[in-house]
Amino acid sequence: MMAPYLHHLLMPKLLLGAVGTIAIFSLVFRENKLYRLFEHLFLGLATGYGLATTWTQVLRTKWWDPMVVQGEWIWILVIPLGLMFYGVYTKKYAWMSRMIFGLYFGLAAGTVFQAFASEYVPQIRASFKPLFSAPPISHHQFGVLANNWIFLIILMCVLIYFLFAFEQNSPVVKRTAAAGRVMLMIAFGAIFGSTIMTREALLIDRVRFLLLDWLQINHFLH
Amino acid sequence: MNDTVWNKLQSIDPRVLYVVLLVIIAAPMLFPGMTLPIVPGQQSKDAFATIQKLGAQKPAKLVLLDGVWSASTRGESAWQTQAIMLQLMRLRIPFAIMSADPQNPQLMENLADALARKNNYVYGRDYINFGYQVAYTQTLKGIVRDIKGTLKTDWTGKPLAGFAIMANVNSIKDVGAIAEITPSSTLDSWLGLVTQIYHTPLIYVPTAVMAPEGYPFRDSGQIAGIVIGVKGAGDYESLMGVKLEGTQVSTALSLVYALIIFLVILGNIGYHGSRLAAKNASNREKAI
Amino acid sequence: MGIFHSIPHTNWHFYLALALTLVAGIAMLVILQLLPSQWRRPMIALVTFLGGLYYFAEFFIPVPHGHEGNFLSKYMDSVANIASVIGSFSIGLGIISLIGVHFRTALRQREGWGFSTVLLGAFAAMTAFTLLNEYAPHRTVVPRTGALHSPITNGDIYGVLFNGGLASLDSAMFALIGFFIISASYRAFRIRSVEASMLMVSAVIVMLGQVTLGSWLTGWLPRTGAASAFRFENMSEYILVHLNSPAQRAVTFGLALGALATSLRLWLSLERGLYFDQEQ
Amino acid sequence: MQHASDHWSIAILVLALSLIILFKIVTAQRGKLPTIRRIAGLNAIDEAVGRATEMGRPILMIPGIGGLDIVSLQAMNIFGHIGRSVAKFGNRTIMAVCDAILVGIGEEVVRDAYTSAGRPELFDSADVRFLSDRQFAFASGAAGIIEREKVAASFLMGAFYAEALIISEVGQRVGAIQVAATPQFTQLPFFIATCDYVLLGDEFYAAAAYLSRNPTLLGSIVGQDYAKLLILTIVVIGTICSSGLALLGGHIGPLAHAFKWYMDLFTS
Repeated sequence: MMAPYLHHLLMPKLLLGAVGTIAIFSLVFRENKLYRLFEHLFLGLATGYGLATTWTQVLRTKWWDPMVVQGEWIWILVIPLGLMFYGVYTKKYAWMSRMIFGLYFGLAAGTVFQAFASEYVPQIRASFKPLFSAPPISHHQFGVLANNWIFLIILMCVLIYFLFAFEQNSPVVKRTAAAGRVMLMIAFGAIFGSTIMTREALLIDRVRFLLLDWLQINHFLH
Repeated sequence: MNDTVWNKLQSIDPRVLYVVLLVIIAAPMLFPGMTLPIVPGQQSKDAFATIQKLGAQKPAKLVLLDGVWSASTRGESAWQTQAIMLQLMRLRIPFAIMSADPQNPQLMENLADALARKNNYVYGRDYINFGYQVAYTQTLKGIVRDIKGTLKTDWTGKPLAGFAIMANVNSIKDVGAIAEITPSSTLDSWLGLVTQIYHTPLIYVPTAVMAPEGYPFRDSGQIAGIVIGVKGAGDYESLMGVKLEGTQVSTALSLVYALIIFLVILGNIGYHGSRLAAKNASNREKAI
Repeated sequence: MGIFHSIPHTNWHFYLALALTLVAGIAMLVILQLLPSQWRRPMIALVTFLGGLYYFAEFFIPVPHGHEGNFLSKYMDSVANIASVIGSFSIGLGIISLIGVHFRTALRQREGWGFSTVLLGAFAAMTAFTLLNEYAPHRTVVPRTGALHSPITNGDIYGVLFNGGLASLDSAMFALIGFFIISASYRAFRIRSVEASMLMVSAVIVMLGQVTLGSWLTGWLPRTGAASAFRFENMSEYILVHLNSPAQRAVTFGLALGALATSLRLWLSLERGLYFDQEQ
Repeated sequence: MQHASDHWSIAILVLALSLIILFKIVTAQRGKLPTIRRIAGLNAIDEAVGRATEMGRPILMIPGIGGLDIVSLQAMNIFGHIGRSVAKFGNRTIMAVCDAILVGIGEEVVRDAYTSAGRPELFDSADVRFLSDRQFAFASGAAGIIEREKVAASFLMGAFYAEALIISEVGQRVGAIQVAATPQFTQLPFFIATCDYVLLGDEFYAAAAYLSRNPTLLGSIVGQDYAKLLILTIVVIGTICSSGLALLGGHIGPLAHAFKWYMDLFTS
């Protein structure tokens, strides 16, 4: 009876997962040797996986195969370019790494225009909400209009809070900005509250893994 | 002054809280019988009713379950998926699994297979798995017109045409409802590309965090119902009159929430108690 | 793909081309190094500008009628590919940084060298078996013996390392939030100021709107009519939809402009060497 | 929209906003130095750095877990300035990064900070650490550093996601003064709950300007403000138009057309 259970407990995949989970959880009580062990294991595994998948998912498919299999010889230029990164380690060649970093700064910056137009302008457009409506106004319509008013007011308060160039000393601006902060806090509270379930569900799932999948306590209970 | 009851109340050692939390979470697993009654929310009821309606018409149209979740949100998404699959099987509604995450097909298949054994559902006849779709947007655009042509094979690579379940399923017209089981914002593409065309009912099955994205569309009638997180799964089970993981986890969740609110109250009592105490102390000094 | 000239790799011209291009590339680096150093800053600025110019032009150059994009659009994927390929060469920086530190610690047996050794071992094993699982998943590592019912393959070991190790450590770490969110809310939700109270009140309402507990507390209220607004689920929905979104949108506008401004400053190198001050 | 020619009006708006910002930058560089309002969190930085020095414990900087993008670079930018005051105090800086390219940039930034403060000998490249590009592996490593180095202050600035609460709660436990700033709206609540000071929204982008008093950055902030006002104006006019349309009901006239025309300018 006991032997198969022991065998199950010691199955490498399960055992490693379970002990690892316990080790990580132990951090909430205090940093300890077991946590430290699995932290280092974790970092080692993650880096190794990252390195291997950089080859299998990026370099091999996007570089090596096109170059060697499809014969696009120009790709070899990537090597000297890639080498430039490593200038960072020497004073003499540091500027070369800055040059290649510069290229990436440029690439990162260049995409902003399209992103702004496609992501944010629609949100500007979506803020054109009617504040009035032709009578007769139904009960439902009234609610919609009221919400549109609230929408515009909150939007203004918060935007004004985020003005930096103008010292907020005129009482009106001060109050609006203060209101803006309060609105923000309400929003933050809402996000905090709505996140809890997902987070706790995950913790519950891990505890289930330990108690039911690994220890199989339910077998002992009935 | 620091060891007054007030200060104790507002500075409980976090480690104590963590132990209590673990106990509360473990309790429903140690005593599976112990479940709190569930009051299903309106959102879940709407979703449930939508599928019940499909079951009423014979032959029932295929329901498409689109899974975007991976192991990292299993704690919520798996139980939502299980609850919906169970309802479908009880109503003998055929369903297809489609995935927008490489891990997802296996996870959904495991759930489906486990339930299928108990409800004599047969793969290929009563349910099928389309597998992971890489070019997601193109796939959605494609299945609107031609499902078999777009997806070609099931997740094992067998041609769809060979499966009995696909006999009368050609375009999205032949799909009775779509359930979007997701931990991320994938709703817009379904609303934009698929459901609006033949007004296929869409059931939104998000993790609790993502639920708000659905509300505006529910009000505008573009979504038939929302099954919110693990609570939604619990609602669903109570509507079916069963008690599975969804109910168990919801129970644990209710307890955790109760704990948090209890702690918040304690903390505030302590905080204001100590302030009052301090005030009185200083007043007394003045009197002397 | 397919935008570059190609020579079948069976043809010796291919290898000649490779060699010559590589030499040319390295020569280019040498020349760059020989150039007068006062040219360096402008050169960096130029490269940065050119990097951004592609996307800028691709967006602003008009698309001829009946076309998907302008003449630059068809290179979008290639540019992204080249960028990610060159970028992935930088992984060495990360590896050198992490492995370097722990290698030294392990070598000189400094405090905690045992842990560093574990890290190095895990790194080596994971790299090896991820690749072996890619190229020879079914190759036997440990043959079948009395104790073993079946031989152990590369794939098996990879499975243990990935599922038992990486994946479960991932979700365990993720699950820590479940603990910390409790202590954080206990500490943060105090009625100290108007702001703190608002944070607390809306958080509690939204929480109660989510669980059965809340449905009990206000379940007795009517489903419809004015009073129904005070059911927790409705209050929570109202906060999330009508109070949260305008605040979030206002913040988004600010952030979008911040990103726009930062991009402009970077792209045009207006930030007088914030990152690269000490130009030698 | 993929290209400017899909909706010229929108592309022109983007250009206009860019020009406003550039114009303000140039005027500021020409010597007309603007002032900006105080940002609470940032006044705390010197206090935090000073206290860390007294305690003789290091300072931790984390530029988020994003890749090489505008947000991470902005974070590095801020750290460049904080680094300078750390170096002035002669204290130790640990930077933990989550992206290989950023290791190189981080090294540059921290080294520059020490060099420009005249203390190049204090820079140790082993203190700019790549932990992992994997979210939760990074979190575990960061938690480890915070606990073992008993950091006295930590600056969490950049793109943070779920790991935000893990890192900041551990920091709060070792009693570090924490200042956080992130564009991720959904993580701000957790920073607010755990950190001493939090920069909200685009205070993140204002930070560098505030710390450096660098004319280019200050000008940029002013430009951003005018751009915000422009957007606000557009929204207000848009609201008037849509209200007008609603009031007119189905009635079609030149006025209705004008309203529709304006609203369509921004419709993609």
